[in-house]
Amino acid sequence: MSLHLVFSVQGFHACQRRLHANDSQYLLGDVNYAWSQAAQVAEITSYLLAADAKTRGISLDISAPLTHIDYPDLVSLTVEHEPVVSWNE
Amino acid sequence: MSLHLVFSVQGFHACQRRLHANDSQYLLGDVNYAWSQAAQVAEITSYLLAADAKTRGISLDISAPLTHIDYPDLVSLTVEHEPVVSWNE
Amino acid sequence: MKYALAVHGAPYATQAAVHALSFAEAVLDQGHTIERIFFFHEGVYQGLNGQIPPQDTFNQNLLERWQALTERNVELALCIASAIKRGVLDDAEQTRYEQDHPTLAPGFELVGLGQLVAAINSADRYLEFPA
Amino acid sequence: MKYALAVHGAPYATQAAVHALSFAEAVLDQGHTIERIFFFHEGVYQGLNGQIPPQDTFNQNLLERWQALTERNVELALCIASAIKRGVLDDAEQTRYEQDHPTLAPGFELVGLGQLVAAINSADRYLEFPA
Amino acid sequence: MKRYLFVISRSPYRSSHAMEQLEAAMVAAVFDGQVSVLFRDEGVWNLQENQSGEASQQKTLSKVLAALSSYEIEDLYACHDSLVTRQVQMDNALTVKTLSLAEQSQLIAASDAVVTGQS
Amino acid sequence: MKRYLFVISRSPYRSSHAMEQLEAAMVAAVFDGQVSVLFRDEGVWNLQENQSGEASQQKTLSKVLAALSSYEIEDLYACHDSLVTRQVQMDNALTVKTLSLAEQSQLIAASDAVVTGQS
Repeated sequence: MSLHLVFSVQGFHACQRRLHANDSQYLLGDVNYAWSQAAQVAEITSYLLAADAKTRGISLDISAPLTHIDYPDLVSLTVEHEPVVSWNE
Repeated sequence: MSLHLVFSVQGFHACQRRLHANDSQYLLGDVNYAWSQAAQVAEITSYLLAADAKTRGISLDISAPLTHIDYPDLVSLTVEHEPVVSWNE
Repeated sequence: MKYALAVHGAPYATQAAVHALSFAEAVLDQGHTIERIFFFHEGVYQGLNGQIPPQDTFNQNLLERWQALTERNVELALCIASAIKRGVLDDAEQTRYEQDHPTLAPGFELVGLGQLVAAINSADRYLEFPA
Repeated sequence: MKYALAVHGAPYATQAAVHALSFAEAVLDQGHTIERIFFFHEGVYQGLNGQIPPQDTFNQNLLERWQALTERNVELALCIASAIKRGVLDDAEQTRYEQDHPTLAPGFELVGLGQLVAAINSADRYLEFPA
Repeated sequence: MKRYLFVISRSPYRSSHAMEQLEAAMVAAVFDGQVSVLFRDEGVWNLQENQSGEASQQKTLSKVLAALSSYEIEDLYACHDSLVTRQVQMDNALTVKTLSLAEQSQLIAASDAVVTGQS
Repeated sequence: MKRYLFVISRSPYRSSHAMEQLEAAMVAAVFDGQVSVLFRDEGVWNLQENQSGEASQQKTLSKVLAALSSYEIEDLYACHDSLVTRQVQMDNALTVKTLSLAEQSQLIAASDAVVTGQS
């Protein structure tokens, strides 16, 4: 199963269209802005870099299939997934 | 009257929405790709950098309100217009 | 007419250098003047010394083309704040911050943002080359 | 596990450095290893010597954080083709091309693209930090 | 003196674009220029409430914006359409006038120099 | 050896992204890797016919692509949807297989390492 690292709003849209069932995605930087307006894919587990969300003043509803995590958790995710794919249009 | 220098596809879209009647626009680089798919604004005179279109293999219908020009012509345009505004999202 | 230009893009990341150089050369060829080209944001990498043009791309030597403009009375000015945080240092900044070597190419200089404003103020036209 | 990382963004233009450094430190803290961090495209500007961190942004010294990784057995490798066309030169390239000064920061080295492939091949995981 | 329009079209923390633009705007104001700042497209995220630059070891952009009035930069504008599309919650410490697309065209046309600072 | 997927998502002549990606792909192939290249989004413009890099003093990307087979890189893929949206006229000297979005998901999942080369 792949882990997708998503770095930009446009990268987010490019990634969403090419997700595989049971993939996971990790949203960094400005993608915090994109999440709240996006249609959510049920089977995809999504994680958000907590520091980047806080920096930007974005408080997202984490009752959605979305978890705030930090770098050590990201390391664990990369252990569990292969390949790790970056998206940054 | 303003002259708009448009450098990117996204910049093109941002610019189109904020054009003033009688403005002119000059399209460089990748905007050659965007022109053919864009709705054209009748009152706006549009120019295209010939070298950039040729590089990319784009042959556009210049019967549309569009003229291929080179750098010396761009200099003349900047003499005739103020301000000159750049768009590059 | 008197022009002020600004360049915001790095070499190879964008076409900013090619567009700005070609435009600047055409401006001068037509008898206009360019007081200053101001390099801002990533544009300061245009003034990094030691850029070796790839031999396969028609020997496109951007640095030499910039430097040739100084012989036509164009000042090549890097925003000092943008430059030093990215590592583009002249002799004075190298000494001040006790760094190993200066990294600014000959023909360029580091100036304050006030020089951007001054150039725009005294020019008839201001143009930016972001990409 | 064994990691190979790549960094593609320049300092200040993107958050590539901050994301990659924080991840790399977390990887090492958890007992994994990083054989090599490969700097490609605009990422080579991370290894430019003489970057002076702005005093107002919490003294965020990116260069020192990169260099600290070398003490934890991480190799900092710049793509030589990407680097020399942009003006990031080690002693050997400075001499070869008869330039004024080397511009590569201590702790970094210039290597061929083969070293990117070799690192990916021998690693369990490959991650890229574009921005 | 000239009428300057500084355009901020990039989000705050990803790159130093917005911060470097504001530095330029402050210098233009110090030089007695008549300075306006327009936030549009992704740039409207600079106006979002509850920013905390410290979480990423950066300056908080909205605080820098709130200090612009001490540089005699009073004319802050934001694209209404960009704000609505993105559902930005504007920081109420900021005094920003929202403009329609047509009003932005007029603002541009009324300027002597437009500084976008994009790379 | 590993299965490499090189993704090209940027247009050719604006930046050196595509060219530098192809250089990396050729090196991976020389090292006996199993190399696939996927063009998607703005990257599909690399496949456009009648390119002429010389007009901008650059290498012609489509010619570099046509030479990839001599590096034993045979698996060139393009996103069908990206091609259609942009009405790209593909250079017929190129042998490129078009993929649906779902097929691209599978291609990614079947790779050991995905190199995007974006900055």
